[in-house]
Amino acid sequence: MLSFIVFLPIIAGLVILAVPASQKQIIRIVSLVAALAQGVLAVLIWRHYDPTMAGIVAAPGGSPVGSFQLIERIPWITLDLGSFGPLRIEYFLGVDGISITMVLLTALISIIGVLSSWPIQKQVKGYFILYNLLSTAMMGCFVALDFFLFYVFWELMLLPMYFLIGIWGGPNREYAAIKFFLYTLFGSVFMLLVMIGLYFSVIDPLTGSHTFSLVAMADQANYIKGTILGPGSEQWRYIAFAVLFVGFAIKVPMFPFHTWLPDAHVEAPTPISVILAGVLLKLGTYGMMRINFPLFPEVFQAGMYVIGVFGAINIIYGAFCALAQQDLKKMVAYSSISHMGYVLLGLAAANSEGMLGALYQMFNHGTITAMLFLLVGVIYDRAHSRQIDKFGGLASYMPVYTGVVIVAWFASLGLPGLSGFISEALVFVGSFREPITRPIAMVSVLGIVFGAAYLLWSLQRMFLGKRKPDALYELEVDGHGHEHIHFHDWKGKLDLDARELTMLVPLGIIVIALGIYPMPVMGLLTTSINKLVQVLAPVAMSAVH
Amino acid sequence: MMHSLIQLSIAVLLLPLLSFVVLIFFNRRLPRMGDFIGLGLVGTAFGCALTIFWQVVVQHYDPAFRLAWDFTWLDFGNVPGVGPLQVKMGIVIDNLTAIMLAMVTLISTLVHLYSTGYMHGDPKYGRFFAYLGIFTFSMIGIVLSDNLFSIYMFWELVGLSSYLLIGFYFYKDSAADAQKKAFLTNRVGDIGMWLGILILYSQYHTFGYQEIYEHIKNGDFHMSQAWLTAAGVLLFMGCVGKSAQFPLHVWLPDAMEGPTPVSALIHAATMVAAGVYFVARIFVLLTPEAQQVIAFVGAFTAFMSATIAITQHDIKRVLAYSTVSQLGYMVLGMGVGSYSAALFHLLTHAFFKACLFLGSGAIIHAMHHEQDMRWMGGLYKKMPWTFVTFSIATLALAGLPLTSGFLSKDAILAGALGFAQVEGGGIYYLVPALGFAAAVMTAFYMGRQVWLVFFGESRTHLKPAEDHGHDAHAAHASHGHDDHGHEDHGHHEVHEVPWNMRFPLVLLATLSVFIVFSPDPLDGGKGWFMHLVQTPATVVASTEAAHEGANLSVPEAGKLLAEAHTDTQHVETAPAAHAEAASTEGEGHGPVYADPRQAEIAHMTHANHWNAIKLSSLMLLAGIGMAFIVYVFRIIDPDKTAQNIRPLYLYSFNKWYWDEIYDATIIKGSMLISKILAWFDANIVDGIVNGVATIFRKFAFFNGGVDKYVVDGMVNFTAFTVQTTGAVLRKIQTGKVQTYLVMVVVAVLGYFAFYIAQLIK
Amino acid sequence: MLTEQLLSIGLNHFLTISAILFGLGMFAVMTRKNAIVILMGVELILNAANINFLTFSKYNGGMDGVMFSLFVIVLAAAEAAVALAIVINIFKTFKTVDVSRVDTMKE
Amino acid sequence: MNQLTIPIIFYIFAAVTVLSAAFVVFSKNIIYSAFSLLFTFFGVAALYVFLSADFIAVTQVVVYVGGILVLLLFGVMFTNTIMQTELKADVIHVVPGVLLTLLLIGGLLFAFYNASAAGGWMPGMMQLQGSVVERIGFETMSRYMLPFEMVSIVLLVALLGAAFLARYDKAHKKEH
Repeated sequence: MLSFIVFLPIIAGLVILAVPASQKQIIRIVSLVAALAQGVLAVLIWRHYDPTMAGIVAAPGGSPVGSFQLIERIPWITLDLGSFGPLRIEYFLGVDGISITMVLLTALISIIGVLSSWPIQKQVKGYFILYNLLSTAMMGCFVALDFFLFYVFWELMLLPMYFLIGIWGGPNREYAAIKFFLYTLFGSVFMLLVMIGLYFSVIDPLTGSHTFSLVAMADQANYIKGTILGPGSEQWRYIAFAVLFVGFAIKVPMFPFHTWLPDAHVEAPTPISVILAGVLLKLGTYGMMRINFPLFPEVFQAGMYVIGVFGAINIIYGAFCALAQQDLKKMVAYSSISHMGYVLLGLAAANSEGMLGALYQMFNHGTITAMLFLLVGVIYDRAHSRQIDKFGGLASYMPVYTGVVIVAWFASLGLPGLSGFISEALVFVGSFREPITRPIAMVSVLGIVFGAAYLLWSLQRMFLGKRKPDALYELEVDGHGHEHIHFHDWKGKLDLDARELTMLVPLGIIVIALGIYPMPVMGLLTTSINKLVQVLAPVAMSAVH
Repeated sequence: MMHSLIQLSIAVLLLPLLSFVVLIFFNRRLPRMGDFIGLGLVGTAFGCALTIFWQVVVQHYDPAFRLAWDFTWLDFGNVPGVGPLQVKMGIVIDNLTAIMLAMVTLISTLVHLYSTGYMHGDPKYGRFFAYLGIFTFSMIGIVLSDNLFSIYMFWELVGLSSYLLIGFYFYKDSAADAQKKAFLTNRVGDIGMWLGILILYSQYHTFGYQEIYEHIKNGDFHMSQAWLTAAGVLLFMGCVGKSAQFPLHVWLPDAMEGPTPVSALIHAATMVAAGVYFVARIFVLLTPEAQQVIAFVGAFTAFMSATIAITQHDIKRVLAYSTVSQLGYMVLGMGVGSYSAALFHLLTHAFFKACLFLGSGAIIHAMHHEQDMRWMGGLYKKMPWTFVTFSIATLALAGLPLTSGFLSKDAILAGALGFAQVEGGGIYYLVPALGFAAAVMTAFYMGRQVWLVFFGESRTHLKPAEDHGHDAHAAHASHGHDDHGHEDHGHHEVHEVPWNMRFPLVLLATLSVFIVFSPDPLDGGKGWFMHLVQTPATVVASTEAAHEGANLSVPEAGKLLAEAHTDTQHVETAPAAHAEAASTEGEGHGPVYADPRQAEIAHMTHANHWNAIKLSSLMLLAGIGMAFIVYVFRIIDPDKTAQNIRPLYLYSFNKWYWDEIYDATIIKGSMLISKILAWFDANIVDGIVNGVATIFRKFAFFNGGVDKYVVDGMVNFTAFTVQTTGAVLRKIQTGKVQTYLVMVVVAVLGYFAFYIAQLIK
Repeated sequence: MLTEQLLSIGLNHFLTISAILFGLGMFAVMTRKNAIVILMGVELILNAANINFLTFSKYNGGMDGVMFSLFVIVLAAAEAAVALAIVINIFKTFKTVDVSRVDTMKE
Repeated sequence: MNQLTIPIIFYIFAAVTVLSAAFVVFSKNIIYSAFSLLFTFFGVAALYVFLSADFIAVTQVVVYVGGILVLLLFGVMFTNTIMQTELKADVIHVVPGVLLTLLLIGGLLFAFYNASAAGGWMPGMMQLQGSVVERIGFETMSRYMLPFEMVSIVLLVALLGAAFLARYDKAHKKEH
């Protein structure tokens, strides 16, 4: 089941390979069918999922069965390395609470991404092949339970992303693509080192040999004393944690590693921005929850405060930077930085409310930011510009668009009744509850105001008031005294067309529905999150033993 | 099985939401843009609310009535360290809820009805009703909430609806500015409220009022008392934002950019009062220190906005500042512990202020969207209905005996006097002093308004021609116009408004008369409201210091009281005796309070009842008399006086310059910080990144680029050194194999030399 | 004493000749501009090396030096062939065998 | 044979070798250098005989004189038009070259003699005597089997490569 959902897009990619490049429509439809099938599978997995099983660590006895679900585990690469013993890499997939939400999100965003890729005309075949590759890699990352497999998917993601930005991007695309590539590569190189270190420090209790299994790694009992990352070499564990954290933090992106994000977003085409903000950023925090924190719980305990401070910096710094932006897409990009700060803050709290808020925020940020970028894409398609000051008064002429913008904007600023609010609120509840992170939470609430400030200000400048004198659209008054506008070389419908509505309305419905009653998603998480919180509290755990 | 009242209240909650959903999507496809749907659904909600009111208030008539229902909204599972944890949402119905429900739905229904006339012909007519629907929904949500979390949610939702309605004429820049300002200012208050909620949650893992109060009562608040005070003050910040208290009052006058029915519904009667309602909900956990803060904030707000209201020209702005001032009274009432009086004032104020706003809307409508009082006058003949209702409401606002406003305002001021005495006089007398000062001014500016609008000659023709433009007023105070595009000002026939706008006025004016609330025109305490809504016993123990302070102050306060007012027979010294006295006081005057300070205040409040009546009547007469002197008898020329005290006049006219101060500090400051940080981001953070990248690149092309790069970048000395080195190095690279060979031989010889040196050694 | 030394032809004699040959070869390689003379210098150097191999081989009694000198000769032949081919190519390209003018490596 | 005979013959050949080598190096005329090299090779071959390496001496004569030298001469003929000034090969770095060469020779000799004086060169138990042809045969087919095969391949490759490099290049010609 999981293999299907992971490799469906690649199969679609192979099919596309066989389609002649001139048959653009067929290529698009094949991709769409694959994405939809992925969506159906995701829903099946969701229905199939038993929320009472915790995941995160193995069931008592060391086996992942009974803790994770939909497990697929077969040996993949087995090499005899002589004195090092056999090298075992497994093809090991499975889901638990923290991954199933991400699987759902990825499937959803993939469909949206295909739809929003429809207008792309340049080298359609290559584009969709890369797109499908990216889709597979993302999905793979979220279901892989073998560190090596995770790493393979993680690296696999880089390549299509690089080309998708570098070929189909904006005017400064090479710079952005290279920057993205180098940044993430920088992060993953260190990850590789830590991964190997972990391999030699951990023994799977079931097989008795070294393993890359994240499930085995998450249990501190499986670490061998005297190994490089085992008990007794604390300084190495600290270093490994820090290095791994930086690797994931780049992806989040966390201040001061965030500068690739605005560039990448500004240059990337709309669907890629949607994927980037909707799914890829979550990989950073997902990695932290799945790998970084449970593998080094005692270091995490020591570093909570620092992580929280970085979260707060992200929140406030991102909001301030967003306030100063002139480019709408850049503003949204900085808002992503700000919102991912909430995730970090929630993780730093290390209690159920905070972690739950963080994970829920990951899901909500995925849907909300996807909406934001789609909406930015809509106006960019029409005006070929995203300068906030070059519009004004659009609400009078594009009422549907404005309506959707208001939903998305208010969801982003955390209005109750929309999903973003609940996750932000939970993050604050969690981080305030812990005495360690309480001061940070008290500072971070300022982010609520500044978040509202930049969003409302941009809303006002673009949509409210009157047409600016140097606006990018023409105003005409017809014989009846009605005002009409048109953009210079836009032939399509002025307001949102059917395709755009097809993308935006489901997202909007999800945002509203999960804002009113979050349990359909949140119910999947609670058991796993509670387990994770337990795993992350080694002091309490040792007291129990 | 749910209680039928709960079912009804859910219906009250959801009917306006249904109205919103239907209207926002289908208003263009419905006949009359669906106004009948909005009116019908909200009217039905009013019917349900009235049923609840009937059952709870009339049939039960029990101060302790309380009905609650909740459901699990979020389930966190078995949380480590806490155990099973759920977030519940629920509804609580008590007397206050029932009254508020009836009030909110009544005014909402009336405003719907009124809007069918007022907003007629607006291109976004249908959407207006949709927005009213979502507002009503969220307001009812606030009223019904049984926990802090859901009240916070609805709190923000009313913020949204306020945002949407203020910016209903979003194509005007002033409206767009005002809506943003309103939302952001409220958010600042909400931060505080949210932090307060977090403090309480972090202690008890619950948001429910009742659970929290139980916990506090049992004394298991694990942080210091200062945190509890902080929680109270922070929660109060939510009220500061929503009820437009100083220092977050700046948004409310600007919010008058919205259509006038909206001003009546949201920015006068209901939403802004939600702050006071919220303080009432958290009243029991306020520590004495927190109460003092609240009292001072309220008193200062009441006074400050009254001074501003005196000089404003815009009819709605005067009313807006009077609203702020009256909200200040309510907050003051909460602060001094006169819980029921503050809520009473909330209720009476809602009716007469809604009446005033709707009346001003009628005037504006009739005057073809003229809002400046300087160009009105002489309307009483042309608009008799409006004149009569407006006058009744004005008298109620000013606090004339026989009106509802008198009852409630008097109760608050009595509480303020009692509070000052209990707290030990001195600075605490500032609270009632400011309150009475505001009362004088209220009477004065309302008298001024009525005179300017309804009496004298019509001054329409006096209006300078250049003021006809839309943005001409921006120079002094950006007046909002409820215009529908290009109306022409001025010289049209002024006529009375149609019935659908007149009916609400009449009904609301009727509700501003004393008899509705109390049989005794001088004592609200004898009315049903004060019986049903009684000040609850605080759950916070008075701190020892406050207790002692109260003990010390009582004799002095008593003496003072005895000297000044001989008809006060209760001069006691021991708090316990006060409590007894209070309990034996007779019918309807409050329960027994275990907390000595609260008992003291309750007692003193009652004791000061007559003082307050006397004083406030005096103030009223002074205010109205002054208005008559200035505007009717023209003994003092207002313009000349304004010239004589020009700095004061300007200070008041420019609203104490709060907008300018905030603009110069907070807004400019934030923008500056954001620019600096953006620069920092683009140049420093990214600069470092790019710098590292550059270094790597330069490294890679070392052969080709190093000397050039270094020469360019370094100062002269370094440049020289590098140049020399570069020159030497360049000589080495001749491209001739033989030269390289010579180098090799030299190196070999060097080795020999080393070898020989070793041997010699 | 000196006569005695000179008469018994020993290790040092051969080494001296080898050193001189090596020096001469080196000199040719370093100073001459003509590529073919440089090649000749290289041959001299190889011969000097061979003399050393054989000398030490003889006085040590092993066969290793002999074998190596054999290989050196073979490789010298190969080297000469390739080097000459290169020289001819250089000549075709630059119309000269003056190595001092063949300095494209400088760029 | 007289005890003096062998040293005298040795010195004669040594002188021939060194002098002709010097002539090779210092002669301005390449043709003279080439012919002088012939004598150097012969001299070295003679010295090999003194070192009991008769087979090597023969190989030296066959390979160097018969192969390499002829090759060099061909090279000279190909690249220089005879009797032109081009034949006069110029020199560069003369002064540093002489200096370095003297220093190099001095250094080498110092090293040799120093080692010798310090008793560094210990003659082996059994010096090579008589012909080594047979032993070369054994060694080639046993211990040095692999190098031998490799060398032959190297030689083949080198020859092929040389032929390829030096061949008449039509494409190259066309360009000019």
